[in-house]
Amino acid sequence: MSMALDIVSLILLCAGSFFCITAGVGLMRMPDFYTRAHAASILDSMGAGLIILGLTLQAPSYLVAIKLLFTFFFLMITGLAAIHALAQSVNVAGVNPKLANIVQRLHKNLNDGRTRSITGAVTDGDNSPTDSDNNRGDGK
Amino acid sequence: MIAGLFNYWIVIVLMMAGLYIVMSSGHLVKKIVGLNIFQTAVFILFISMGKIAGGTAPIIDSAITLYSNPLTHVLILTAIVVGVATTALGLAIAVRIHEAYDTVEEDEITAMDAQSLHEENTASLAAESDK
Amino acid sequence: MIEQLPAIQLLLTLLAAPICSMLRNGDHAWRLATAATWLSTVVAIMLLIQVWDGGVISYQMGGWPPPWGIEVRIDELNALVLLLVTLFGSLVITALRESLRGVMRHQRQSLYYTTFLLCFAALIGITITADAFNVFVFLEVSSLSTYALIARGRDRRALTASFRYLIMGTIGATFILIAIGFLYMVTGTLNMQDLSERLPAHWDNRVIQASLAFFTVGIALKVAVFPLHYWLPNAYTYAPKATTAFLAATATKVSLYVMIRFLFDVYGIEFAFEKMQLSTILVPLSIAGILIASLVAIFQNDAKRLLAWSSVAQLSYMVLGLALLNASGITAAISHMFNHAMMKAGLFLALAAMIYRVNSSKLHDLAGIGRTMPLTTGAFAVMGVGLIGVPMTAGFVSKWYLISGTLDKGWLPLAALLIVSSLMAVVYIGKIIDVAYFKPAPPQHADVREAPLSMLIPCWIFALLTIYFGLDTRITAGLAGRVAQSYLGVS
Amino acid sequence: MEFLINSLLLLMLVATVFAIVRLKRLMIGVMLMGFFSLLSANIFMVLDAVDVAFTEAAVGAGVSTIFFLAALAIVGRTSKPQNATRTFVPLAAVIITGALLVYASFDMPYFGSHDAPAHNHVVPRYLNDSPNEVGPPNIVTSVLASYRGYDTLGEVGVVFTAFIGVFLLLGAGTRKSGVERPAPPNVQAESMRQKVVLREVSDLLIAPVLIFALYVQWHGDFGPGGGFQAGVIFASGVILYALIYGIVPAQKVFPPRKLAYFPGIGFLLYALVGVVSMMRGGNFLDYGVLVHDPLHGQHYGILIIELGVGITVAAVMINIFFSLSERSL
Repeated sequence: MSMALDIVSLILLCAGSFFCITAGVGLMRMPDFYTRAHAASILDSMGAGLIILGLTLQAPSYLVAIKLLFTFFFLMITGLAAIHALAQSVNVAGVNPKLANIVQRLHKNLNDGRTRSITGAVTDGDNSPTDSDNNRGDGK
Repeated sequence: MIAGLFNYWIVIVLMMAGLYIVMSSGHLVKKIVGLNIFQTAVFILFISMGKIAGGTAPIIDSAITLYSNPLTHVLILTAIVVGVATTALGLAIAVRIHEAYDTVEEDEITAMDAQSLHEENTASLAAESDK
Repeated sequence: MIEQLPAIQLLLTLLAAPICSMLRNGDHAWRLATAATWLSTVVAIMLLIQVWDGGVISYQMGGWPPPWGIEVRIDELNALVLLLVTLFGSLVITALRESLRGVMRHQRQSLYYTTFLLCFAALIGITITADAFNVFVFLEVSSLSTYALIARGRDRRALTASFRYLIMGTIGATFILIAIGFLYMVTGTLNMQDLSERLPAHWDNRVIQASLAFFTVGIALKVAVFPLHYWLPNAYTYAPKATTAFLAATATKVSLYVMIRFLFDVYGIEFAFEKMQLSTILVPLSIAGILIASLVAIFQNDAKRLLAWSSVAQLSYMVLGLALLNASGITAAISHMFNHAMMKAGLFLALAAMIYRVNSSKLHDLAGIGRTMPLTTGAFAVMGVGLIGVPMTAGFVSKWYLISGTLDKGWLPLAALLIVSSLMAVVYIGKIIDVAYFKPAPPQHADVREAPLSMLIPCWIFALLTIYFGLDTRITAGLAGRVAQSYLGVS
Repeated sequence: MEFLINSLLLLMLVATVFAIVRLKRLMIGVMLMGFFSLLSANIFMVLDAVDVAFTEAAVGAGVSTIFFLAALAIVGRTSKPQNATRTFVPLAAVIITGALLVYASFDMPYFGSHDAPAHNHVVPRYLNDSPNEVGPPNIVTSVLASYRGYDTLGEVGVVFTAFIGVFLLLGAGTRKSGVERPAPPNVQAESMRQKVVLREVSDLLIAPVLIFALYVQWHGDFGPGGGFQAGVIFASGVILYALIYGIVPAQKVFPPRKLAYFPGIGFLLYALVGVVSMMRGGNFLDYGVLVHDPLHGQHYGILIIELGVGITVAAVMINIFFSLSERSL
């Protein structure tokens, strides 16, 4: 039994650590704010979450396990809500997602049936919030 | 020796960096940030001196025999609260300064103060010469 | 009852403060504040009588014996400081009512009195405690309330002065905290008595030496010893008028007391002055402070700022007295601490009464005020003469001891310098007196009346005390002399 | 292992501080300062100072960061580049002071050593006798509230003074109605939409936060916690509500006029325990005389003073937040 628990928690811990590293790499390498925020949210949800779950299986007593589960629960809520709020306010402030622009431009290109370079489109468009709203809508 | 004093040396670096921010920064709020860092570094100094290798948190448990020093913890609890009180008051004064001067850059404020002092002096010189 | 006096001394004002903050009516708040402070003065006198013959009162907070609990300890030195804080503080608070009326709304007034009470209580707390860390806690209470008091000044420069003081004061307090931490690191105790017993074994420990350095710098910031006096002139100039009187009388003096207590009692004279040679730093600094600050004072055209610079010079006298390290010098420092608190509080209060009427502290606005407000100006002149150090006034006593202290050391040039600095005091005080009596009043001040009685009476009490303590020196120089003897006799 | 974690955290602190020194953008500087506090809370945790870690996390990383942000909303987020004369003198002063400290450090007892004087003079009595003399298993609580209860009274005094000072300078409850600056319409619409998620989450969180504050308040005898931490956590629950729903609804729940009484009430509660013990023949703050059994007396005394601390701290923090954020409306 304890052997099985150890193995499960080992897997969880390793997976959690893997996600942490992934998130770190993502934070460094992603091109714009939104994708970086996505990477950071992986750190909160998958990274820390899996590690806490792994630790819960190793807890010496029920009290500690329950405390850890509480931590897991609140971390899930607060971390992701914080990332969401951050992304929303950045969006309200009028920052365009770079990738959304590319996708939108690709759509346009396909519809127009003409070929244009993708890189030229990235800086295109003004920064008004409504515009970014449209962009996002199209991007989906 | 390096292992024994490493903590203290890092704390010294932190303390001095905080003090440097206080003294070098011209922005009043950033000065308070520096003050906070300086104080927090001093807290780490105190807590470091209270640590006993292999000790645990000073909460009595029959299974444990070695506890870290509770007295430094008590002192620093007090000091943390003192720190936040100072921060709050400092920020309140900074906000009032912003309302009165419309800036929180120390250089600009000093210039404005020097200006008004100069005006007062010329005014009193004029008053002297009137008589 | 009598054995609870040390706690009552603190509690009177400490308990009055939160109650005062809940009062909506400023007049009620004033009544509560004056009652609490005057009762506190009575307690201080009772304590002084108890320790008059060299007795020591020890009181264990929470009933825990030192060094485990916090001890409150009252001997001759801090009984004198207690009298200083309570008596002069009460006089200023009594006079405060008129100067706040009409300036502040009622609720603000009660908050203002609350801040006063907190500062008052904290200064008492610093004075009576025998625990090094407790000094830091109450030092912060008094500092925070002082920042708030200064920032309420009418000029916007009060805000910058207060902010600057907050930054420097907090750095100073944190330095003191570091020093206390080092003391604890090496000795394992925080009680002053215990510290002084355990320290001699560690004199060669660099941590203790660094602790002394940090403490000296930290407390020098609070006392405003010469190169670290930067915050004081503006803070005193732009603080609300009567507040300056309170701060000048109490805050720096209590810091000076902490300096004496730590350097002489905790670190010990032999360590601080003989091993670490603190005098070689303090003497030149205080001489520079006396001369430069007096010189700057002469060229001021704002009476409040002039008196503030004079305070820097006078504080340097006290530090010089301490650094001389002989009986006369220490006597001079301690008695001047008391005398200067009295005279400066009175001067600032008289000035506050003048500002109350003419609405300015500029010298040219005070022209002719000796005729329109003769009684206030009379009190001002008496205390100004005291500050110069004319015989038959309190200022003379302490200067006399200071000069004989330098002569005991054989430092003739220094004695000459002190006389020169007294002449400078003649010049700057004379400047105000000259304007007040010999310049015609500007036409817009023709209808200026005498200050209200509630300000005038405290002013004259200060003036009469200046003369009284110039004639009867049992409480000031007598007590200070005994303290000095006990410090030098032991070492 | 502890040493390794500790050193790693310390190095992270150094990196953070240098980032703050170099930054011009204050907003980020303040966020990094919060991060600095959180990291140092971790260090306190590693160094066994659980109560301190708790307080630092709640006070340093939580409430004071919020105060900073509220102030920055008023004074602006960027600082001007400083001129060169400002860097040299401070640098010299800092290097001299640092050199003095390093010089002193060679005589310090080594980190973690058992025979350091700090652990062997006063502290043994706390560790050995406090369960029989005072009671609570958490020695930090018994030293804080009983052996050095007078210090803690002074500490509550500091908080109370800060409240009075901020109140005197900024005022509270003096906001005129209808001066709220209207946001541009599209931003407003967007922020309403954005708040849906935040509202749901905060609705879910506020109740547990307040309950947790009460738990910390009453559990301080047995584990880390006590009046300070509880007060700050309670205040942060209220501040969270004010941040999400706006300050006006929050002030409907906690009217500033009434709230302004509470710091004084908590402070009085603390001091009056001391007065009662004086009336019953003991010294000031000697809880042992409160009831017949000294140990019970200590227990009641600590509970009441911790309550006083909690009330004062919570009320002061909420008040200061209201005062600061009202100014930015």
